[in-house]
Amino acid sequence: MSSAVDPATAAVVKKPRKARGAMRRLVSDPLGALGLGLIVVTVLAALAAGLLPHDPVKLNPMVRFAAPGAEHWLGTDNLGRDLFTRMLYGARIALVISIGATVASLLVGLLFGVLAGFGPRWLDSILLLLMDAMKSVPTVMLALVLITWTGPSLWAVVLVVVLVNGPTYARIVRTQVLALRNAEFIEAERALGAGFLRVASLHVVPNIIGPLLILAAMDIPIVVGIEAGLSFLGLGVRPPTPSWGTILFDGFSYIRDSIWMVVAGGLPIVITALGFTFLGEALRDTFDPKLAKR
Amino acid sequence: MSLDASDPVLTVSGLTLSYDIPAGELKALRDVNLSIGKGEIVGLVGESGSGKSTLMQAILGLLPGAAQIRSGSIRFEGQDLTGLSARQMRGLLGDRISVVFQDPMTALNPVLTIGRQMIDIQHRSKLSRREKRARAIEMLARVRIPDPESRIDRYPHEFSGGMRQRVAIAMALMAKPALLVADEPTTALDATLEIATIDLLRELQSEIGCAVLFITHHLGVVAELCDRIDIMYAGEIVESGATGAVFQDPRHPYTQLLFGCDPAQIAEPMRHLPSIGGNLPDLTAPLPGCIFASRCPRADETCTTGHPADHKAGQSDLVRCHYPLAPRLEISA
Amino acid sequence: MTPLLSVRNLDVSYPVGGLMAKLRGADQLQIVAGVSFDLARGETMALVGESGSGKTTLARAIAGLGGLVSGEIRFDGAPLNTSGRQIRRDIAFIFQDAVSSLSPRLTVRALLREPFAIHGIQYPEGEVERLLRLVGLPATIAERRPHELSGGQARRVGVARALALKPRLVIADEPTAGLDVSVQSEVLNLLNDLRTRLGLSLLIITHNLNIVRHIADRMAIMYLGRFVETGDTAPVFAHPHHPYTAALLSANPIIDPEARKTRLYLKGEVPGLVRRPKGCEFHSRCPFVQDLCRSTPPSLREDGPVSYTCHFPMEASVNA
Amino acid sequence: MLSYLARRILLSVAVVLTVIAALFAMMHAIPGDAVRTALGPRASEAMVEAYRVKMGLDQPVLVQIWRFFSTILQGDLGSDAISGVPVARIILAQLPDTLYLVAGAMVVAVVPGIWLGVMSATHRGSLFDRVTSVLSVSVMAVPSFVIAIYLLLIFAIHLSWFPAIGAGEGFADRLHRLVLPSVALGLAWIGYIARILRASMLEVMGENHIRTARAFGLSERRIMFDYVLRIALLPTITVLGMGIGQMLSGAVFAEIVFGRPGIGKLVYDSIAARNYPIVVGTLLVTTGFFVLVNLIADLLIAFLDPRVRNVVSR
Amino acid sequence: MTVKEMTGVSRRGFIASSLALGAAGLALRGHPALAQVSTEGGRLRARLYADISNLDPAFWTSGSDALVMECIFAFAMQFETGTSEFNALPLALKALNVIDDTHIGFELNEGILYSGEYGEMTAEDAKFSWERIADPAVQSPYAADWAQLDHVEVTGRYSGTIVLKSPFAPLFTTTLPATSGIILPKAAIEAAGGQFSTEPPVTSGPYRIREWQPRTRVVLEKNPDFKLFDVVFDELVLIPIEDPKTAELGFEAGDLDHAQTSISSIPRFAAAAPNGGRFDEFTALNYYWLGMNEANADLTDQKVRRAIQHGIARDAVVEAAYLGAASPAAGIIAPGLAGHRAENTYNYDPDLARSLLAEAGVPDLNVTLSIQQTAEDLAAAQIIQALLADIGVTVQIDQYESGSFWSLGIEADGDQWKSLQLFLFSFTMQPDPSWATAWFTSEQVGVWNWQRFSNEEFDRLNQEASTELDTEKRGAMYIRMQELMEESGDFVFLTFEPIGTLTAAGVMPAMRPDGWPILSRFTKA
Repeated sequence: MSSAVDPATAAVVKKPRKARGAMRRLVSDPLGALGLGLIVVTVLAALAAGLLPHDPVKLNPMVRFAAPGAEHWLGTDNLGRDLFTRMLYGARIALVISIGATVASLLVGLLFGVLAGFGPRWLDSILLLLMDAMKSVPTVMLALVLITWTGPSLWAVVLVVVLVNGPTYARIVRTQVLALRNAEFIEAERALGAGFLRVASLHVVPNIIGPLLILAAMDIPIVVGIEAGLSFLGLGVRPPTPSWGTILFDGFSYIRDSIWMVVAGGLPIVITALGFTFLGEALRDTFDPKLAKR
Repeated sequence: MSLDASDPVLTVSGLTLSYDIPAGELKALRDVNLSIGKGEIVGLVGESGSGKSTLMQAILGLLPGAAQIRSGSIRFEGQDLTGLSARQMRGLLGDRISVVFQDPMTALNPVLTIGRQMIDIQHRSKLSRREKRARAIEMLARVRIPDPESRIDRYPHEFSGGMRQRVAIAMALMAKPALLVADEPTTALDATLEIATIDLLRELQSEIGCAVLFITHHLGVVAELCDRIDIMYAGEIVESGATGAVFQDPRHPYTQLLFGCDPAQIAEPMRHLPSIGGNLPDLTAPLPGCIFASRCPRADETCTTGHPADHKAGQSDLVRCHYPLAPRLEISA
Repeated sequence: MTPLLSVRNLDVSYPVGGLMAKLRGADQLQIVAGVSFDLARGETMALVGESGSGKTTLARAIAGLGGLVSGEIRFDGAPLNTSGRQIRRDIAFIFQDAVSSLSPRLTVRALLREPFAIHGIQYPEGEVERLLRLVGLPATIAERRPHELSGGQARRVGVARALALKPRLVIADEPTAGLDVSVQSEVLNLLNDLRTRLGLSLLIITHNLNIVRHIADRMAIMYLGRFVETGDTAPVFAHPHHPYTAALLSANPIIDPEARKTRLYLKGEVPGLVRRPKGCEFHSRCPFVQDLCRSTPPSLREDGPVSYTCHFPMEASVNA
Repeated sequence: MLSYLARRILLSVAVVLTVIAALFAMMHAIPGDAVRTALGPRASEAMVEAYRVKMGLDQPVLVQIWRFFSTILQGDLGSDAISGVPVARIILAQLPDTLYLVAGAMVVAVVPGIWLGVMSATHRGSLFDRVTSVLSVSVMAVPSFVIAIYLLLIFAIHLSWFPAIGAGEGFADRLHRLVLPSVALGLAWIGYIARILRASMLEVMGENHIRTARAFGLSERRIMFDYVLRIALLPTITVLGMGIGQMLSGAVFAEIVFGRPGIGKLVYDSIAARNYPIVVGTLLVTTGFFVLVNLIADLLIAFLDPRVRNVVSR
Repeated sequence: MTVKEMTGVSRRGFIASSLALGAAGLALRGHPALAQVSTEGGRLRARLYADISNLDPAFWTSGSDALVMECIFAFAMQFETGTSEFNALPLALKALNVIDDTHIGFELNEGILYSGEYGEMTAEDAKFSWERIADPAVQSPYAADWAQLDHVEVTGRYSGTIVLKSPFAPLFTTTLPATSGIILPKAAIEAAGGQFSTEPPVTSGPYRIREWQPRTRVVLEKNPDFKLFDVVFDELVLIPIEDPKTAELGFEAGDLDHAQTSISSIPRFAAAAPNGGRFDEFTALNYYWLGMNEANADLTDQKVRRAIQHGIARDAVVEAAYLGAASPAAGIIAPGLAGHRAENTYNYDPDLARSLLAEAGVPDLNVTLSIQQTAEDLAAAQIIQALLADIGVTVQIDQYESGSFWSLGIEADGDQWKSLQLFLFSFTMQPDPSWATAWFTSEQVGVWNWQRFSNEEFDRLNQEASTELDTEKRGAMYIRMQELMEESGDFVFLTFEPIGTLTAAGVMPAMRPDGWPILSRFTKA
C-alpha cells in the first residue's frame, strides 16, 4: 500500500549521536524530564506495592466506600478493598503487560519485517498482505473477537497487543530494510562479500532498532490503554486481580456511591500514559526528530 | 534617488554576516563587496562552504532565522535590502529580482500544475487568468518546451530534469526582472544539457537585458557565460574582475591554485593532478590574518597576523591579498 | 598475455513492474546491451556517459552486484563467477557516495577490519594503521565514525576498505562526484598511485571527461547501454568518430567564444530504454542523421586504436 | 491514475479476503467443533445443523472455504444465534447511531486539530506552539474510556449539562446527546491531527519549492494555504482514514459508558451473550468499513497528489 | 389464589417471568422538555431491561416482550395493581363462570376492537388463540399453560366454555392473567403466516406500536379504540437498557420516568429518591443462591460441596453484593410464607471446610463460578472467591450476559451443563412455597435443576405438600425439603431479593405486588 508519507523511510540511517550528551539533552527538555519523572513514579509505585500494609484482594465489605483518610489513603471500593493498594498493584499489571507485550511485538515485528524486507518478493508480498490485513482490523474489534474465543486472560491481552502492534512494527522494519537494502553501505558490505546474516545483524538491525525503540516507547501508553480497556470491558485480567481497568469499571458501576474508585482507576492511567508519551516525544525529538511525522 | 545607466543594479558592500549556532558564532560572510552592473552576467565561484549560498540568501532576503547581518549593505536599485521589511522584500521578489534554484527536481511544487504555478507567480499582474495563462504558454515556448499548450497542465514530475530547469528559468524571467539570481542552475544536469541551458540563459538574458548573478563551483561555466567573475573563499571574496582577465592572469594565490587544479584548465594530459592541500579554516574562530594563510604556499608572518585589504592588481579589480603583485605560483602536482 | 578482465556481448537487465508487466512480457528492462571490452593488467579504463547511459549498471554487473546478466565475463582468463566469494576478493568496488557507503554505526577501525572478518581471514596486526597510511590518512582517524569524516576522508576510507583484501581490479563509481575541484585531484592521484604501486587495474565510471583525459589509458563512451566508441584516450579526444562522442567533448564549457561556434548540439532528449529507437539508437538526437541511420543499426568499425558504431563517422578535423 | 486506482482497489479486496481467510483459519484452528466456534454455544441444534449443511462441513476443506467466502461476500454474515435474524440486518440497524457518533467525533477532532496544527506550525517555537504540543500529546495518551467516564462524572452527573445516556430523538436532542460521547471519542484525535499536521507542515515549509514560492514574492497567506497546507494535509488524510476506522470500533467504550445504542454496544453485548455470529459479523463490517475508508483516503490523496498516482509500490 | 399444579409452567414461561420480575421496569409521565409538545396526555419513558424480540403470545421470549404485550394486547385477565395481594381481575373477559372443575364458562366484553380490518373480539377468536397455544403442532413453548385444555366451546358471539381434561388451577393465576390468555383473531395470524415476531399483525390493547428502533427504543401510542379502562399517557417510550446502574443514571439525568433499580442501590434511593421522584420497594420474595452441579466431575464428592458450603460466609456475600439492601437467608421460602426457615443446619466454618477437603483428597481445588454480568453478582462472586481461597479453593469467575447465562445448565441447549460448576442464581416467586421447591425435583434435572439435585424424599414431599391443606404440616414439609437440599451440599442459600423502582415526580406508577409494572395503567400524580 503506498501512501504519501511513509514514516519508516524517514527514519532510515541517520547519524548516531553521542549517548551521554543526548541523555543530558533529554533531561534538560522539561517535558522529557517530566515524563521520566512520571515513569519513575509509576515504577516506584509498582515496586512499592508489596510494602503496603493492605492486601489488594482482601475483602472487607463493612468498610466499603470509605472516604480517603489516614487508614485508606484513597478510600476503599465496594468490597472494602484499599484503593491505594489496588492502584499500586494495578501499576504492576500495567507495566508488566505493556512492557512485556511491547517487547514481544518488537521481536515479532523485527522477525517478520526482516523476513519480508530481505526475503524473496513472493514472501514479501504475502507478509505484506498479512500485515495490511492485520492492520485493517480495527484494534478494539480484533481484541473483542480474539477474546471471544480465547476467553479473558492476561495472555489474551498480550496476544492482542502483539497482533495489533506486531504488524505495524513489521511494516516499519520492512520499509527500512528495503530502504537499507539498497543503501550504499549495505551494497558496500555485499561487495566485500558479507553474507545475509552478517548484513542483517551487524548493519541493518542496529540501524533500525533505535527509531523502532522510540516508536515502541511511544506505543506503551497505547498498550496500557488496551490492557485497561479490555479489563474495563471484563475481557482482560480477571477479578480479583487489581487492574486499573477493572478498578475503573467498578468505579463506573458505583459512580454514584463513591468517586474515589474512578480516581484510583483513571488517574494512574493518565499519569502513566503521559509519562511514557512525554518521554517518547522527548526521546524522539532528541534522537530522531524525523519520526515526528508518524 | 536617481539612477543612471552606469549605476550598478546590485551593490553589496562590507557585508558581514554570522550564524548563531550551538558552538558559538559562525562567521559566514566577512566584509563582502560585490557589484553587478546593468545587464551584466557575474559569476560567483566558490567551493563548498565558501559562503556563496549564504550570500545569495542574504540578497534574496531568504536567510534562515539563525543568520544575523552584522554590518554592511546590499543596495538594489538604490534601496538597501538589508533594511527592508519582509513585506517590502516580497514586493521585489519575483518582480525586480528573480531566482532560479539549483535542484530542478524539488524547486517546483509537486502537487500543482506548471501552469497553475506560472499563473500564481503573476500575482501582481492585473491580467485576466486567461491572459496570464497565455503568457505562461508563451514563456514556455520561449524556453523551448515542446507543445507548451498541453504541457502547461502537467505536473513537475512529468517533466525531465532539463525541462524542469527550463521551466524554472521561464518562471524566473517572466516578470522581466532587473536581476536574476541563478544558484547553480546547471549543476544537476548532464554536460550536454548544461551547455544547452547556459545557451538558453544567455539568449534570454540578452533579450531581457537583466543582470545575472550566476552562482556555481564550475569554473568552465563561468568562463563560458559570465562577463565578470568573483571568487569566494571561506566567506570572503578574494578576487574579482573581468572573466577573461582573471582566467588569464589570476592574482590571488587561491585563484591561481584553484584554476591550477581544475583538470579542464590543464591542457596537457597528466596522470598526477595538482591539488590544494589543507582544509577550510574554522569559521567559528577564524585567525586574525588572511583567511587563506593556512593553505597558501606563499604565506609569511604578515599573512598570518594581518587581514589583507582589497587591492587592484593586474587586470583584476579586487584582490584580497597582501602580495597581489607577486609572480604566478608554480603549480606542481 | 590474457587481459585481466574480458567482457563479451554483455547484456544486463533489471526486473521492473509488477504482475501486469510480467503478463505483458515487459517485466525486464534491458539497460546494458551487447557490451564487449578488455581490460589489461595495470590499465585504467574510463566508462563515460550521461545519466541513464548504463555505465553504473555495467560496472555493478561486472562486480556481481546485481542485474540479470547474460554474455561472457572472464576474469584472468577464467569465467567469472559473479555470485561466488572469490570475486569479492578479486574485484573491489568503490561507491559513489563515500559517506553513505560506510556503515554508519561502525568506527573506521571496525570498518577496515570487516573485510577480514567477512572472509574469515586472520586479521594481520597493525593492518588498519597500514591501510590508513596507504591512503594517506592519520591513524587517529581509526576511532571516528563515518559521519565524523569529511567527504575526502570518507572516500579514502572507502578506498582503504576496497584495498584491504588486495584486489586485482578496482571499480570506482564516480569517484569524484560531489567533490570540490581542489579535492578531486587528491582522490584521483591516490587511485593512480595505488594502481602503479599495487599493479591494479582500474575501471572508473564518470561523466567528467576532463578527468578522463588525464587519468585513463582507455575510455568507452556509452549511450543507451551500448558502447558507441571505445579506444585509447588520446586518439578519442583528438578525433572523435561518433557524433555523440563529439557532442560530449564539445559540451565542455570554454572561455573562447570562437571555439563555441564549432560546438555540436544534440536534438531532443535521451529516449527511454523502454522504447529504444530503431536503427542506430542515436539517430533521434544525431545532428547528421540520414535515412540509413533510421533503419539499420551500424556495425562495429575500427580505426586504429579506436572502434565505434556509426554509419557516417566524423571527420578528423571537426573538433580540432 | 487508472492503474493506480485499479491496483489500490485490488489491494483492498485482497486485504478483505485475507481477513476473511484468517477468520476461517482461526475458527478451524481453535480446538473443538468449528460450528460451535462459529455459532457460539447458544446456537440451537437446528441452527448448528443448518450451518453444517450450508458450509458443507462434511465436504473437503476447499469446498468449505469456498462456501465460507461466497456466503460472506454475498453479504450473508449468518444469523443471530438467539433470534435467527440475519446478522447483517442487526448490524446495519445499529450502524447509523455509531456513524453519527463517529461523525461527531470527527468534527470534534478535525476542526480544532487542523486549527491547532496550522497555528503551531506557523508559530513554531512560540509559547502557543509549546502549550499546544504538550496538550496534543497529553490528549493522545489518555484512553477514550477514561475520558468518557470523567466526562460523564463531571458534565452529566455533577453539572448536569448534558444527558447521561441514550441516543435521543429529534435533531436537537440527538445533537445534545452526541456531545459528550463525541468529545470522549474524538479528543485524542485532536492531538494526532494537530501533531501530524504540524510536523508535515514544518517539513513542507522546509522544502525547496516553498522557497521558490517565497522567491516569487507570493504572500505568506497564499503560501500557507495553497502551497503548504495542500501538501501537508495529505498525511493528515491518511491519519483521518485510520482514525475513522479505529473510532468505529473504539466507539464501544463511549457507547457503553453513555448507554448509547450502536455497533460497539451491540458487539459488547454479543460477547457477553456468546453470540459469536454477531461478533464476527461486526468484525467483518468494521473491517470492511475501515478498508473502504482507507481506500477512499488513499484515492483522495492520489487525486490531490499527482506524484502518488505514479508511484509503483514494491 | 395459589397455584396447585406446577408441572404446567414451561421453561420459557419461567424465563420470561423471571426476567420480567427480576429486571424489567418502566414508567410514565410527560417529560417537561420534550413530551408535552406533541401530545396532550404526555409521554411516559420507561426502561426495558432488554430489547423486544418476539411479541407472539405463542412464541415470546423475554420479560420485555411480556411488558410490551401487556400494552398492545387486551389480556383476558390482569392482576390488580397497588395492592399487596395477588388478585387477577377480568379485563377482556367480562365474567368467568366455573361450571365445574373442568368446565369454565366465559363471557367477553363487547366492543373490543382489533386494529386494522379485523373487527371485534369474539369467542371464536378466544377459541382459536387458546387452542393454538395448546396445539402440539404449533410447538409453542407455552403449550403447558394450556396443558389440560381439551377444547373451547363457542356458545355465543361473546361467550363460550373452556373444557379441560382435568382440573387446572393455574388457569386463573398464570394462564389467563398472562400472555397465554391473549385473544387474537385467526385471520390476522393466518395472514402473518401462522406466527409473527416483532411486527404484530394486529393489536387490541391500550397502546399500539408506532415505532421500533432495534436496541434503541420502542414507541407506543395510545389506541383511541381501547375502552376497557382509561389510559392516561398518549405515548410510551420504552428504552432498552440492560445495565440497571446505567438505567439509574438515566433516571437521575431525567431521561427516564420509570425504572427498576439495582438492588445495591435500594438503600441509597430509599433514603432519597432523585429529582423529587418516588421510590418504591417491593417485598423480597425472589430467592438467590449459589448452586453446585453435583454431576460435574470435580464436585461429585459430597464432601467437596459441603466444604464449599462451610467455606462461604453468607452474610458477607449478601452484604457485599447488595450493600445492605438484603439480609442472609436460610432457605428459599421467604419470611411470612409457610415453610420459611429461620436457621441453617450448619454455620460458616472454614476449618471444617478445610478438613472436609482434605478428607476428599482435593487440597487444591480449581472451580469456575458462573455469574451474570451485573455489578452485584460480580461483587458477590469476588467475596465468594476470597472466602474459598481461604480454604484452598481457587475460583475463576466467568461472566455471562443474562440470556446466555440462562442456558448454561439446560440440557436442551447443548453440553455446557457438564462443565457447569458453581453458579449464582435467582428465581422469581409467587407467594406460595410450592413455587420455590418445584424446580428442584428429579424431573427438573437438566431443566431448571442445574444442581442436578435428586432426592426421592424431596420429590415425594414436594408432591404431598402441594395437596396438604394443613398449613403447619405443610410448612414442616417444606422445611424438611430445604434441609434435604442443604444436606446434599448442592446449595448455599444466600438471600431474598427485594425490588426497587424509581418513578419520576408527577407520575403515579401502577405496580403489581411483586414490583411488575403495568405501564398502561400508569397515571399522573
